[in-house]
Amino acid sequence: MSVWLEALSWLSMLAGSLVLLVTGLGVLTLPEYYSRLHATSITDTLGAALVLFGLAVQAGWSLATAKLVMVMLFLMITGPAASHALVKTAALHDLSLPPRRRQEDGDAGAD
Amino acid sequence: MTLDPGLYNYWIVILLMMTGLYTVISRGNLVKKVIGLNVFQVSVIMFYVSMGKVEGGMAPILVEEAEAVYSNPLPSVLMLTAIVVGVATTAVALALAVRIHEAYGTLEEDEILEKEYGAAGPGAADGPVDDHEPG
Amino acid sequence: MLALIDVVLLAFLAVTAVAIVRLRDLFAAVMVTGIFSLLSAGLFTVMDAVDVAFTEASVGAGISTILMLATLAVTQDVEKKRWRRRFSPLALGVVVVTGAALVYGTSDMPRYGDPDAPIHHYLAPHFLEHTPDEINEHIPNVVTAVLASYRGYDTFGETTVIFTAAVMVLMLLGGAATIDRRRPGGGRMGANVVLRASAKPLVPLILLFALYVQFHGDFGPGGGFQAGVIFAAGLVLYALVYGPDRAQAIFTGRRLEALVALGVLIYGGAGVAGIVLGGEFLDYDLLAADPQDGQHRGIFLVELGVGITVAAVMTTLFLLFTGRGQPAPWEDRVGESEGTP
Amino acid sequence: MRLAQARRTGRWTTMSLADFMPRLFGQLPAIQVVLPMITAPLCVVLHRSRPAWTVTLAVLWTSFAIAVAQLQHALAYGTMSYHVGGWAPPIGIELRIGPLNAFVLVIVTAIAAVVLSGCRAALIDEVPESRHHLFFAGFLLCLTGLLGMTSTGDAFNVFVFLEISSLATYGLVALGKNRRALTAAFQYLVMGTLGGTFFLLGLGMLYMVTGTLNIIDLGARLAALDSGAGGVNRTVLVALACIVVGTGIKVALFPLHIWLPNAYTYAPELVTAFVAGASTKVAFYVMATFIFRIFGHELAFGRLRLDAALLPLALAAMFIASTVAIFERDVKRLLAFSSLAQIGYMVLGLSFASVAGLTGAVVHIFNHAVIKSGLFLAVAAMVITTGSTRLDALAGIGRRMPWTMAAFVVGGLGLIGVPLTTGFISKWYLVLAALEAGTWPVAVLVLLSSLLAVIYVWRVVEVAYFQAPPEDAGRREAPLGLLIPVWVLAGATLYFGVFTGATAAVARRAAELLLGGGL
Repeated sequence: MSVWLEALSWLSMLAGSLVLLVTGLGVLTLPEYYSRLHATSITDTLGAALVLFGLAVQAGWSLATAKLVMVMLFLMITGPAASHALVKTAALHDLSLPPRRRQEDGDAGAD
Repeated sequence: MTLDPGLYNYWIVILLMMTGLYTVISRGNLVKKVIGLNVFQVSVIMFYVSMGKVEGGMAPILVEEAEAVYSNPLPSVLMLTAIVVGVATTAVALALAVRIHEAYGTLEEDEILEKEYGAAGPGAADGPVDDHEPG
Repeated sequence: MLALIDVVLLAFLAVTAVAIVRLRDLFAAVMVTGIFSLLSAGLFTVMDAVDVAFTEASVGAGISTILMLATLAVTQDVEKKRWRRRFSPLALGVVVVTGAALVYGTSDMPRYGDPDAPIHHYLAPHFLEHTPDEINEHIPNVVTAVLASYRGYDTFGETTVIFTAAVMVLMLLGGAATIDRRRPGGGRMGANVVLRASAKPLVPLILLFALYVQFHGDFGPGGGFQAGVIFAAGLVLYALVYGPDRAQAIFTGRRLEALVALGVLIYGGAGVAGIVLGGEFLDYDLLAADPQDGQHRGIFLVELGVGITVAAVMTTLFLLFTGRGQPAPWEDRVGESEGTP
Repeated sequence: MRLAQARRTGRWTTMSLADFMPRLFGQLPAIQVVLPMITAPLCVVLHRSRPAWTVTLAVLWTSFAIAVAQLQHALAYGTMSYHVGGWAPPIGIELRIGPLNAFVLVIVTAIAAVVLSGCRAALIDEVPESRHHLFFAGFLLCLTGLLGMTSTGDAFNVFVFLEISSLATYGLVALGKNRRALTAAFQYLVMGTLGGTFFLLGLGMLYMVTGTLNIIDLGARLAALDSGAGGVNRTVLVALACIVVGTGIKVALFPLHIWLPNAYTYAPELVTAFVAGASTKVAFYVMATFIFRIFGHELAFGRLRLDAALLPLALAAMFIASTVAIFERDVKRLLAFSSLAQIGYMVLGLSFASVAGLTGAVVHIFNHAVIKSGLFLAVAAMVITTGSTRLDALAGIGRRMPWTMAAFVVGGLGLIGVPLTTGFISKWYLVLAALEAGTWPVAVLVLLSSLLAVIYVWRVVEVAYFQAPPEDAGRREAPLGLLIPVWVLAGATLYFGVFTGATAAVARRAAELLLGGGL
């Protein structure tokens, strides 16, 4: 494998790991449900895709790559759908923004 | 008694086992007990799988190389069975929990005892009271 | 490198285990249990037990979690606060003593990964060396060979265990629910267009993958049990998105019961065939003119039986648990199918 | 290693009946377990109550016949080994039928067949008709598990079948009418699963140091492993502890018994009659097999001093449980605590680790199974008439149901250990063993605990015969379908108490085999 491909693969995997780390931090630090979902939804799309791409480059043209591509496709369909379902369910159950934030919004509206 | 640091895997597995056991004994919530049982069982599975590992070995799927070192297949076989036993037990336990919740309206052990025996506790048990028909 | 992954996974496992004990929100505890199972599946892969890892991932992180969530949906999802019970000295005492005894027991154990441990020198070499000539040279997965042939009787027992669970849950939850506890918002998933659109292509793909796992088990990790669980997962997804009613229109209670029994009967039949043909129970050598073909055929049949039973049982369990919140659709279905000759 | 080549030569030749019979006979160990195992799914498919019941009953009596045939064979020709799948042990799984487990098989199948014969009369009230087929399937599965545990020669296989029978029992217990049956079943499930998992853990440690799972092979390799080093292998020691705790929960050994009273009390009477007669007995058999065949008498009792742990527990069970039984106000609960005490006798016999002690324990497996199942079946009959198991509801039952109550009294006398009932010989051997071991206080304690049994049995008798029945209650004997099984068991209690030769001889043979390293 050429050095360039090797570098590409490692870069991709490292970037993916970074995204995963950041999204993990995001879930911990962001204040409420909807904004946390922003963080998590990136995990299974961008983060996973970058890592899988890196692995696929490592594997070269083989059966493993085909399987990795399948996994990626699967995640691309299920991840966003799951995020969507979560938001939709939250909305159906009238989960609103936390009180403090809403009050500020309300104040702003009153002005 | 000397403890070889090469046994660390088993120690952590024992720690996990004991966490499961502690959950089962100390928690009064029935679902929590089931979770504890699960953790306990998975840890025992981990114990078996740990002993099957051979350093530098690979999964026991035969390849063409003559020099290949394989890990032990037998613990894997046994543990496949154990996992199935685990999920079967979980299913029955949860079914019981659902029925208990329907009969008592709670999953908490002490609330069930209170509803059944009153404040006096289980010591005041009399004979069966036929007040509940199976669904 | 592997040792590092091993240590990191073990540390994660310890953290999740502690979280499981401490979490009072049962929903969260169940999800963390799923994570615990997934992490252990990762650990099993590191320890070369790929079949176990596959099963643990599909069962522990998949079906068990779904069953627990279904239970929470029809019961309660928060553990009640009881301060006096939060810490139990008695339980801690029992656990510490037991743990200390077990650690004492480890002191005479062979080191982790030790290639000289007794278990690697007694039965295992026989399985590894003789699977190609005693079973079939085209079955490189030794775990499948041992599971289905050398220890086929255990696996028949395992199939019966899962069958027993189905019979017991049917007995417990098959009747009408005593109270209607249907939650608001439940079952409204079906109205979600995005979910329907994304699930539609996935369900057939999942079922296809299940078949691949079923028939590829001889060559790589997989087999009847994993395949059955994945097949059931496809059906569960269908039932979740399109509503249990539509799933039950295809799989009525009576049909599922028959399928649950069918798998066990296939397995038992393959075993009894051995007796009828003049050998022992579960002797596959006699199922074909050539013993190797016979072994292959036997393993195929047996895995098929396991797959059918497991898929049917898992689907049954899911429908029973989720059907519990509604006024007894199960009993009605059984009644209907009984009524029509 | 394989016999396949030799076997295959005569493969397609037509077999004459003379060839066929011995071959069929050789297959009996597998058929014994597989028959109920395959009938269970058939019951589910049949789906209707009556056909399912007919098939189940036919299978149960066939199983009993097979078990008797196997016992005769084992007594005449010694232990028989069956290689499942044609794989010779320790590579494959072996079924091993010797005098001891053939005896246990006979007990279990007999109890199952007799209990289920009387079942339809009592079952109608207990379980809705639409789920009868599931009940029969569950019953067969429970039996399958017990038979599998008893007949296998592979340690891990014991675990698999243990779980089959346990799972089936949890479900069957939960069928009780009272909602407490559900909590009792749950408690049983939690404890049973912990027991099973500890058993599995102990087994893992044994496997780890020996590399094998076959019971005989384990025993041989453990002995070889141990002879070299001076000290006891610590892993083996902890494995023994795990296995004793694991099986101890299933046996309901004294401090691990808390699941038993509730489970027996709130389960449907038929289930209690079967479980009380069969389950704990098989668990006890497993415990004894593991202790004597794997660890060996010399290691377990000579160096690990297991008797020092078991003897006090057995005595505590005998006295505490009997005392509690005296104060119970529910007849099922009373009998449940009496079971705990009787289990104490069996463990006591085990802890002597002598021929007399083990003979007493094995004979008591048989005796207690017959007596307790009979008593619980009699209670099932009473419930049909009175609708309750509380002692005060049984007032004057001796006059209302004279036959049933007479059978109950026979069983009660057996529990006490009156001469000419089966209970007598087991106590005789236990006292003998205690005197042999030079611990005469234990012998005295055995006799004293029998006095406690007199008191709790008398309490039921007093209520039944010396209290007036309720005003409106007429004489209403149990249906014949139930009365016959009750009297079969009561008759057995008397018959085997008078003609003690057969059971005692089998038990003695089994005890000698266990102590002799067990081949």
